[in-house]
Amino acid sequence: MKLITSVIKPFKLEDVRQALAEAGVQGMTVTEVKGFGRQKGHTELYRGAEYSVDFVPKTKIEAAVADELLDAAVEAIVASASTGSIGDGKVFVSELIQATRIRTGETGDQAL
Amino acid sequence: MKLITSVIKPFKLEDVRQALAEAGVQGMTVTEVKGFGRQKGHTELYRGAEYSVDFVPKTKIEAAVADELLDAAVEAIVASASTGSIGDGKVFVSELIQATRIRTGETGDQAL
Amino acid sequence: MKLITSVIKPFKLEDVRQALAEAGVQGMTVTEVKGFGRQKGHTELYRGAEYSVDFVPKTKIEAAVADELLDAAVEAIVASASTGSIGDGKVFVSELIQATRIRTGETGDQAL
Amino acid sequence: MEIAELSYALDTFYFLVMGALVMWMAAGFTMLEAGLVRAKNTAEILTKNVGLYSIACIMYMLCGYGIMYGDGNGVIPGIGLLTAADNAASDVIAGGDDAPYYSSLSDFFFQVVFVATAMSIVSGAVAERMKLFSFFAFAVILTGFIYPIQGYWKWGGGWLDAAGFLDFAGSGVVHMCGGAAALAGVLLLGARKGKYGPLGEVRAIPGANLPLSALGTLILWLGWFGFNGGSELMISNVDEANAVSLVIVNTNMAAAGGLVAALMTARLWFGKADLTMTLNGALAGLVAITAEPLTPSPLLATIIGAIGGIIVVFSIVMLDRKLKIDDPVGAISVHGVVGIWGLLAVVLSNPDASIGAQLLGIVSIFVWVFVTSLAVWFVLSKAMGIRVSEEEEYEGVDIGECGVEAYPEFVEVPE
Amino acid sequence: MEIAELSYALDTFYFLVMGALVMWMAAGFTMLEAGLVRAKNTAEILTKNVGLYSIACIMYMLCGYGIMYGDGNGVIPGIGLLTAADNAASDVIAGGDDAPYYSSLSDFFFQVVFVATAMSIVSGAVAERMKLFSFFAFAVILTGFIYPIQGYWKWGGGWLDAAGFLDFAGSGVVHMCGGAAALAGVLLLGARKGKYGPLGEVRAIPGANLPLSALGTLILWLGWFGFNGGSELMISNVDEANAVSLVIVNTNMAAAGGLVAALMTARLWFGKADLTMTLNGALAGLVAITAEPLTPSPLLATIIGAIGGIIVVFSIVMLDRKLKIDDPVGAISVHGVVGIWGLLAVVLSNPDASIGAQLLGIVSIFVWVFVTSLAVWFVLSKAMGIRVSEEEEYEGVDIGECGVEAYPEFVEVPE
Amino acid sequence: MEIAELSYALDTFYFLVMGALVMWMAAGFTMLEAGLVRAKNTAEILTKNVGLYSIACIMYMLCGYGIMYGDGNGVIPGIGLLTAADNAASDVIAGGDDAPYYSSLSDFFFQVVFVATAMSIVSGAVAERMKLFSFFAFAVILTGFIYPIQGYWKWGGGWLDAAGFLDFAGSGVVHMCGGAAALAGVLLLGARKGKYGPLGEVRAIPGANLPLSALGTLILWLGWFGFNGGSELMISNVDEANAVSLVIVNTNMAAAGGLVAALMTARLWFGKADLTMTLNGALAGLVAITAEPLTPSPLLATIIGAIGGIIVVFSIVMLDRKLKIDDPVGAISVHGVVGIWGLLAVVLSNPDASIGAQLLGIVSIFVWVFVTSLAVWFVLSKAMGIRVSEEEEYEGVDIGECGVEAYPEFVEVPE
Ligand SMILES: Nc1ncnc2c1ncn2[C@@H]1O[C@H](COP(=O)(O)OP(=O)(O)O)[C@@H](O)[C@H]1O
Ligand SMILES: Nc1ncnc2c1ncn2[C@@H]1O[C@H](COP(=O)(O)OP(=O)(O)O)[C@@H](O)[C@H]1O
Ligand SMILES: Nc1ncnc2c1ncn2[C@@H]1O[C@H](COP(=O)(O)OP(=O)(O)O)[C@@H](O)[C@H]1O
Repeated sequence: MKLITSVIKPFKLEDVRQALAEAGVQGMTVTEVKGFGRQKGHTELYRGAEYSVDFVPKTKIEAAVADELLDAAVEAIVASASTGSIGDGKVFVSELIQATRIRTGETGDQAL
Repeated sequence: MKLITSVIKPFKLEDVRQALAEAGVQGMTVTEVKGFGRQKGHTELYRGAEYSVDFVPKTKIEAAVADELLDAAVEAIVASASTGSIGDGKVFVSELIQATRIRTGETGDQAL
Repeated sequence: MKLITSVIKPFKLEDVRQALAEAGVQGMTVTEVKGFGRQKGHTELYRGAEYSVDFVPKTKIEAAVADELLDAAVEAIVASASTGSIGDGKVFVSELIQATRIRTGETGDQAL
Repeated sequence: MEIAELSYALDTFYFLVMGALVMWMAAGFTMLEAGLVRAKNTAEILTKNVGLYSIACIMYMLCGYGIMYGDGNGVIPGIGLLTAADNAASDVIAGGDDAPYYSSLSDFFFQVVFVATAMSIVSGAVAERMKLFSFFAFAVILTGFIYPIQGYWKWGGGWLDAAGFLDFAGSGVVHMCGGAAALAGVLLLGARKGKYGPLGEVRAIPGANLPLSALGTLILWLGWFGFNGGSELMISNVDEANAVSLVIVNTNMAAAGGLVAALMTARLWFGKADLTMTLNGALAGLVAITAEPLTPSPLLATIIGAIGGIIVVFSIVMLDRKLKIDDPVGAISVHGVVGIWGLLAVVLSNPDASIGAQLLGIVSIFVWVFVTSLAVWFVLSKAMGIRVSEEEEYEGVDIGECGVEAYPEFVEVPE
Repeated sequence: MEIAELSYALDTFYFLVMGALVMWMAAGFTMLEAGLVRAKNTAEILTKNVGLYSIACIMYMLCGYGIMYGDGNGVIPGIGLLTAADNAASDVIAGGDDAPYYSSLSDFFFQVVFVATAMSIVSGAVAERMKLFSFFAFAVILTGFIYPIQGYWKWGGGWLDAAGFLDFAGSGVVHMCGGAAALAGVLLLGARKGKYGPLGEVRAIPGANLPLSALGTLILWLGWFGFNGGSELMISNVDEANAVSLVIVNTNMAAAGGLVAALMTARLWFGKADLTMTLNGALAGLVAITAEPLTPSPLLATIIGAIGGIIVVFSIVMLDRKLKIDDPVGAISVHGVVGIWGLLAVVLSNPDASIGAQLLGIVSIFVWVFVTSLAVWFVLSKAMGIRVSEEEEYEGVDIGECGVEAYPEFVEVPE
Repeated sequence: MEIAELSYALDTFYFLVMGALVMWMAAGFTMLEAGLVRAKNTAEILTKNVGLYSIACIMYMLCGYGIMYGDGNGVIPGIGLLTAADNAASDVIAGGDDAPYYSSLSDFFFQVVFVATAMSIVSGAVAERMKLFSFFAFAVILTGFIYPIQGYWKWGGGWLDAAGFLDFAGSGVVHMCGGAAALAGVLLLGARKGKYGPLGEVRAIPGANLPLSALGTLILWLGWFGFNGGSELMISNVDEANAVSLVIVNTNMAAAGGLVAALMTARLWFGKADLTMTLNGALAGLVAITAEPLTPSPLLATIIGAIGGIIVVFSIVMLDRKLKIDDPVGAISVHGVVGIWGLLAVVLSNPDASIGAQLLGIVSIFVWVFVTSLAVWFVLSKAMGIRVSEEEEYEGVDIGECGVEAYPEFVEVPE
């Protein structure tokens, strides 16, 4: 099993979620995060003083998938999250040794 | 060392934390997340318009543990987080190459 | 590639971010988390009733780096995040199988 | 000391206190609307509300008051700047039918807060997507010209007054006026992005801070005692004092009736006691009784308000579901639709009212305000644009228009 | 013009202004309570507060006012619906000892906001776990019957008044009454889930939005000038004007004294200046002075308030730690316990007061309200249930009862 | 019935109503400041505001009022405790030039809320870093001594009054006084951690809850009708009634002018309509007109306010960027700098004013308040410290000083 961790623009969450579901991914966990990267934050004036927001709001999606689903899932994310502009985000993949569904105790691919 | 990442129902956090402590896990990091999976969100009416909350609030617990603690820790989570109803969550395990305690610079199992 | 996950004291974020940038890390993703560990929360009285805050606010930084950058990055974090007092946090490292930049589809070290 | 002077002082003081209560309604609208928009659009709606109140005061001083209460020929009004001149003590003491019985500057104060009320109605309906300065430009025209002209027709002693149209404190002149201007704006502006799905699904966009909306409603409720209570224009003898008391009692009862009726309607229809509808119900009760708070008994006032509370729930849902008119705070329903109900309800208790004159008033005011507003909104949309860019709408108008966030520490990611 | 008419107008106007200030207290309770509950229960407490105010107005119009000030035999009151009839000018001008000197509708207005106050006290104590419509059902009974009957005994000229019981503006009739009804409800309802641990540990459940609570307290402080200041019932001559001034000064001083005393008590006891206790201290000072704001000097008023402020901190902690009575906003302590102190403190400055008559009043009002309330709560708990399900309590009553969240963008996960 | 009694009653009632409006300004400052600080310092600023109001009331009763309006020799004032004694009806009826025409307790009530206003100004400027009890200690001295002494010089009939210095409602005696005390505190205290970077960069620290600040501004606007309107001190004849009306109209217009001017200044200078500057603009307009709201025409009042609104934006930015004086809410600019403008602007419309006397007043009040305040702050900093520890500042003074969080569920990690 693999764990796909991807960081995307927040307003793409709905699209990515749908694309992943179509690719056969049944569950995922989403976190609101702050991103630092090539895309820079913006600068505002508050009472005449500069006020720069360095980070950019991003959304992190974690999805555990069976090995055979990996490529389709990554492609689905890339396709649905891309806007072509800087800051679109990343997809990282790492190995999962084990997965358990708490409710039933099932393990392995059945747990996903 | 292994990294245990588990997603649970928020109101089980206290129980799981205690179970992990009893199993010998000394530290953990907790994040509020949104879950998508078999358990669905709810639908409300706001000013007569439908208002569906698709995601379900979940809590993610990350704990790095020494290899020999792994099984006990996973079992502790499953036992304490289970309510038997849909949406109880998952436990994922992955390999950790290295761990360092920032304060002392200790590494490996001592760092946990 | 490696994924460095570190948990630090929130007010050290700015320092760590700068240290990582100097070490050559170009991007990172930051999450506000709650920590449980040796450092304990504090206890307050609210209307005469005890009110203990068990967890400690922490900040989690995730950065994917090329293998040759790993050691420098970990050292940078440890050096910049350390205050010498309990609760300074941890640095965990795990293997990354794959990384993709959503905007361009680039993979591997170029994607970081 | 002259008793006429003391009476003049009492009526003036009454006017000033009632006016202060109406001014307080500006805070009510501000809080009501700030609670019903999303966090990312909150600083802008605050700016709009405090800005429009100020603009209304300045425009009404410069020309609005002169238009509304100056010398006109019944249809075309006069014009003039407000000065510091006031009644001479000798005229007051001399007495007689035309003798002034309260300070004319206190009258200005009471009137100016009314025009601000009318404009406040507009800001909620166009929230979360309109350009700030286009809105202010519209405020200049509405408060300086559109409102005072129809105000002159009725309260300035113009042709609508002569035609027997009755509107005690402004269900029509103030509330329906505001509702009509808002409707024109919303029609040109269109709905908020994401409000209606591609297949016509209606989506809810919940407000970010409901305690503010509840506070706003209670502020408006309090302020309305001044709005209606002050519109009796005199308190200095037994009959007038009784009249003001009845007006205030009826105003309170109508609000209570409207609130309970809307609460029950929402509960029965949606299964839950929707707080935002409940609050709109209280306001609907208040709007409904405003056209005639003096002749109904307290029980009838409660019923008039309750009917307003039922109407408003249906109106909000119909506008949203059937007509796809996107009004984030329900202003068009509360002030426009229920304003019409209030004007018609005058015939229930006031023997001097005729359904014909009421309809005449409704149609004339609506047509005048709607058509002129539509024209102004249209010119503005060509000249400077009235809607922010799609991207700015997604990011929130707070950053785009005001450069500040309303709650920088509470929310991080625009929803 | 007749001077009697002008005097009538002034007293009526005074009544209306004071009544408007008391109505404003509804917003005070709403904000105070909304700030002291958790985010997930905020929309419901708002709905409760605006709903109970409306219900109180309607019930008091339908029968409460008739019961309280109608024709009774001293114990059993009369009954009747409020009409629009008011005093004739000729009766006023005729003068004489029984001549009316202010509009009776203004009196209704002043009285109706008092009954709403009593009911507001209940909503805070039962917050975060009671079913919305059971609460409303109780509001119907309390405001329509329980409150007016004991109100009749004292202010309607009934037997308690005849017995020499003194209660200027309602430390007993309003505040202790509300506190007793709240206590009965809380006893039947039980504590919020998680408030007391399995081993009897007391856990804090902090309120979500303290600025609202501070605002609510300041609103109540302002409104109280009307509550006590209006209870003098007349202002139109030198002695009455002086009396109203002293009442308002003393009201203000007692609040200040209560606040400082509670702040210091919390600081010395807990080591920190607990804001919520400080706010409760101001309210305690206000409740304490309400039974007699006219005879103390400003210095004595400050001290009476300060003692109230100390009592309230101890009372809140004792109820919580020893009696395990879970009152999220401290209403039972502020209004009930300190109300008793206020009634006893009358003897400190008023030579007409006797400790016996005060105790008689305290016991009779408490027993009447507590017993009847307990009965009503009990019937309701059998008929429709008074407590929400455990799951709904965990998720928050906002979604369960109102279908909306108060702060949808600020908090995501129920605590 | 005597007409003199009725007139006495009306003037007393007018005083009480205006005083209640000024008391309401305490809520205005509380909300304004609570919105402009960070979430982690909000409970403490609330505690400060309700605490200082209470302390001001108690100190003014104990000695402040006696100092300000007692028997002095023009420079050195008298002293005395407030009692419950008031004017005798016979003195009122007897008439004559010196006959009392309103209750002296109503006068106390009106005056006491002024001293609280002056102290409120300080709390915002020293927010987010000052120790709570050091602040309270300062409040005792300012409200009991520093303020009343200079108040005596002008309003108590002392030497500044004799010198022809004009200050109708307190641009100097109240607002500049507060601004000067705040400046002294801020200079000793230093800037908030992180406000100025190591290379002198100016960093913004945005306020956490702007709707509260907008509400606070509107509360202050309403309360100011009492502040200025009540300072006419009489309403009971035609000329006085006209005067009060003009004062209130001008107060409203100046605020509107200030708001629009600040909005436009911020828009042109920063490119965005900064809401917080806009709100400060309204307050600047109010401060500017306070020294003389009776002689300008409404148009001139608007202009005086507008100039205040422009000044305040420049002043805030200059203090921040050039002088590195860290004032989180802009209090020193709004009340101090614009207070001076208001005092100078008196000569624009009042023929009795001279620029020399105005300058004399400005300098004397500033020097007196600034020097004594600096001394008191200095003694406090040595005796108990005035600044919290670095760590407490990072964690937020709410936990450190009050042991509670203002928004425990909305924010988790101090910024
Ligand atoms: N090396 C990295 N490790 C972890 N997260 C990263 C890394 N680089 C970028 N990110 C995340 O991806 C987001 C987008 O990256 P950015 O460099 O701004 O643009 P792009 O994705 O177009 O290259 C960042 O805001 C950050 O959250
Ligand atoms: N494949 C997955 N990858 C990551 N997280 C998942 C995955 N599947 C489920 N989850 C997380 O687990 C939670 C519970 O899953 P769900 O399918 O609703 O019920 P159950 O745990 O009973 O199978 C989800 O809300 C989500 O946060
Ligand atoms: N085993 C662990 N797995 C995951 N996170 C941990 C673990 N141990 C500690 N942490 C995180 O590191 C933070 C600091 O740890 P703590 O034990 O308090 O102090 P120190 O870092 O000085 O050892 C914790 O608050 C928690 O967020």
